Amino acid sequence: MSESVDQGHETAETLHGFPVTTALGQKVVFVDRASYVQVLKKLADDSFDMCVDLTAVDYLLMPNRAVAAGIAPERFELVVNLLSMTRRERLRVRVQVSESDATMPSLFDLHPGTEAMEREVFDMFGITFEGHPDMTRILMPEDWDGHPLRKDYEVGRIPVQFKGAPA
Amino acid sequence: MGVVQNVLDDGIAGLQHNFVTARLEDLVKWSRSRSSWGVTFGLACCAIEMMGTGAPHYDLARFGMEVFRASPRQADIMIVAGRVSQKMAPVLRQVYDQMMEPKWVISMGVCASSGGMFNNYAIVQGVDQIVPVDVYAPGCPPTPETLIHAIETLHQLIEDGELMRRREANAGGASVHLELPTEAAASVSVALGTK
Amino acid sequence: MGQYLPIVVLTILVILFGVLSFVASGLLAPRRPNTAKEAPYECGIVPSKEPPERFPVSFYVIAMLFIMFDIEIIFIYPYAVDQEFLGTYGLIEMLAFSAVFFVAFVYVVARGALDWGPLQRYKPLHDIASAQVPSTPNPRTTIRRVGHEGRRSEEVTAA
Amino acid sequence: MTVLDDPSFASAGTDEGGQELRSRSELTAKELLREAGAVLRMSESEAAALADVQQDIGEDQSMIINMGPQHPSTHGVLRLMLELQGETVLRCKPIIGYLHTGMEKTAEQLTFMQGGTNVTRMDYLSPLNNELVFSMAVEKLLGIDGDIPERAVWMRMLLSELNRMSSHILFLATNGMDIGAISMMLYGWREREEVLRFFQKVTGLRMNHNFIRPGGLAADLPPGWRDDVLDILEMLPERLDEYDTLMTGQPIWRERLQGVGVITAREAVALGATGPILRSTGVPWDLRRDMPYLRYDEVDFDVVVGSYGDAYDRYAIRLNEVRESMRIVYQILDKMPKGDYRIQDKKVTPPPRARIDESMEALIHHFKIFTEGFKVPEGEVYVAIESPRGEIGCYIASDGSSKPYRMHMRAPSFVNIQSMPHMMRGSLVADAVAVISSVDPVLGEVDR
Repeated sequence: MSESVDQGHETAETLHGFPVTTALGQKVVFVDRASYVQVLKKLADDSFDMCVDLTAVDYLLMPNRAVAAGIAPERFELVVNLLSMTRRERLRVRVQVSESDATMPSLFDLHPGTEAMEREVFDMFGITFEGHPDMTRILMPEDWDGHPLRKDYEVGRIPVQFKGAPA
Repeated sequence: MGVVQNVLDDGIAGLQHNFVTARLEDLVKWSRSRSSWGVTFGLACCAIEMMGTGAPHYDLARFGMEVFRASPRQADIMIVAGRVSQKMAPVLRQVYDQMMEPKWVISMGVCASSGGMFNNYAIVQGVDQIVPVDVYAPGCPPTPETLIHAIETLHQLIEDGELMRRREANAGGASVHLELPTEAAASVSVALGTK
Repeated sequence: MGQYLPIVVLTILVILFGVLSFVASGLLAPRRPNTAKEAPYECGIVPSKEPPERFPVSFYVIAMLFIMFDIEIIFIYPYAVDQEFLGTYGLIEMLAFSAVFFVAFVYVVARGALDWGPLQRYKPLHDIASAQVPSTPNPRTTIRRVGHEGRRSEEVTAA
Repeated sequence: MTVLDDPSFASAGTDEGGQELRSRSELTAKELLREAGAVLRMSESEAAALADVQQDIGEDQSMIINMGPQHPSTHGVLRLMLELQGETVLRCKPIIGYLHTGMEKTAEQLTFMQGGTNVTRMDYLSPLNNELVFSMAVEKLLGIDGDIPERAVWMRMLLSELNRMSSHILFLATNGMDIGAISMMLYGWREREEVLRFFQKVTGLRMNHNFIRPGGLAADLPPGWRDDVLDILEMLPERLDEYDTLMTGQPIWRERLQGVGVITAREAVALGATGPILRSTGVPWDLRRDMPYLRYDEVDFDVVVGSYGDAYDRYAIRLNEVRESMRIVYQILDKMPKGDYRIQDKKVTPPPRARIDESMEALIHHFKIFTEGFKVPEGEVYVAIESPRGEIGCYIASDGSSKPYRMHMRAPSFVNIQSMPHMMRGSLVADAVAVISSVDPVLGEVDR
């Protein structure tokens, strides 16, 4: 399951064959897109059965961020928070999603709770999920164009009229 | 002839203002301002303060707003309590249109009045772009006292407003645009019930 | 003739009041129709398609029952006014009259037209609960079960 | 031509096309089973058991109506599209987004110091819990979560528990009113005013306090706060017994709530529901006990658990959680240490107001912190605490500047709402209202 492979000076721990880092005391595993659902299925059988949160981050303005060794940082990143109630432990799964084909397999069959979260990620970032039963917008009106939480989508601020207000 | 036609078209507002109809006008205005019911349009945090105002401690029933009617058909005042999102704007307009005349709108809280602290793509920057607003209640959320002050201002507005000589201009309800006086000095003299 | 005068005056007043209030509200109300006001109120949403006219039969049964018992009460009123004049004969007559309705009521209840009550389901709560979380990490907190008041005994399936 | 005089503005805008419930004829059998079965991965046997809600009724037998955004019993602007056959709910689809405020986008424009004002408006029934989870996440990023002064930690626990009590009391009020005990609304608000008055005295505001900030609290407790809390704690017990006699003891109340909105533990875990919904199914999972934060491991309290997973259990859980919170607050009163209410680390805490007049550096330091904000090292963190509605989590990814690069709040109501269709399947419309009320969603944190 999680073997410690001695790589150079620090032991790079891997989980199901994917590099694991600890961010501020929290275990984070970097999974690639292909085996995303299988790894989560293995994790679910291994007591990480509650998918607490699924969200995405647009790293357009932060290309060279701290990523585990051997992972090519892409523009989008899917962040899945898993919780194991028996072991009282949390695990964060980070998956790189390239900008060109922003599609991911859906987790709906494994964790039905992620149906709404995936719709929100689609609504806010434009990442579509194959196999999702109802891939439509959830927060924005149906005829809204653009995905608001992307970094290239401006805030939509109406300039305030008082003197010297920031533009 | 003229008067009968006016009454048929505009109801009581069709009559000309003269000494005969003056007393009738006062009676109608008094009854409208003393028993105006609000339509429940609670959106966000201001809705909790609106419910708090309706609750026993601040008790809106003292001002005739005994109950918040859910259906717009039986309501007179629409208190827009909370931030109005882009998706909610057409619904707000639909409920406002479905309210019966005479109807008034109180924009409760800075989010409803001007978009408040959320100056972004999702919030309509001010409800007066959608519905004609009569009184703006500042605050985030306005304490129940501020809301009662706004409601009393509106009641005073109803009592002073003209009923008989309504201008043809505003086809909508009796939507008289009026903001709370900004400078603190000229505080609105709210005559509670006395003429 | 004299004794009927109050009734006549009363009926005239009643009719007058009814017609007057009906006509006055029709006349004096400002008429400013717009499409939204005519549309049915659907919680703020503009209805896209017409609601179907067909309604399940259970509403109809309830309406019929109401009318039936309403009429029964209307007949009991004159009996109540002249109760001592009619004596036991009137009482028996009234009881027979009510018995006829009661038979209909028993039939309807037996056929189950009235048990609309909340659909209560008791799902098998196999004890995933205790298997899930091992002994408490914090000895100071205990687990307290609530919600047992008034539970019918056979539904207690959880551990 | 503003919208004022454009009559077609409303009609064009309110239908949400793809997001709405599609009528029966447009669905394939598999989709219909999924929507009627409401989401869950079911074994064939359970799917067959589902036959009690017959699938083959004709198109005109059922009616799709809106329990729409402006509805007295949807606790805000939740829109439920229900497919009804007479009074029985066949399918239900929650449509949300009517209060979407773009808070996560706004959070990326505000510095960490200002973040609290934005976050506190998400769950407006327990604003202090939002601020607490945001502040704890920022402190963990800064690496100072270990050395927050004792008094600040205990004050945070006190305010969080009092906020849990005021939120649960409001639940009891609205739950009573939704089921028909209108007077419950009056009693509930009468108690809640006491707690709000205490908050106004401590934080200056009745709601949206922005009082718990990264690094500690905005101010110290006012003198005489101890007997204010004691007044609340003495007044509440007999009021809660009053609720017991008004509600728990009544057969009508039990008849309306028992067996309604049932969810099993496996379904709750699969749907990700947390808080009173998860505990009502018998799973004793409470973050304050299982993954303790602040000083919850030094305080003894009970985790209240139900065993049937229905609306009555959730009501009983929340009513008893108010009693547990009172027990915790009593222990906090004894253990409240002296000391400063905010970390003295210069980087995070602005200098006290008095010193600004004397020294120039303090003024510059004060100016820099409040305008530009403090820098947070690069990294990402996810912190979760137990809010009255379930696990509220704050995920922050920071890029080393003074503004969060991405701030996402895991809202418990957002996930709990997705379990509503499952609870409502096959029940009556009146039970649908009871289910919405027992889930107790707050639309501010659902739509963010």
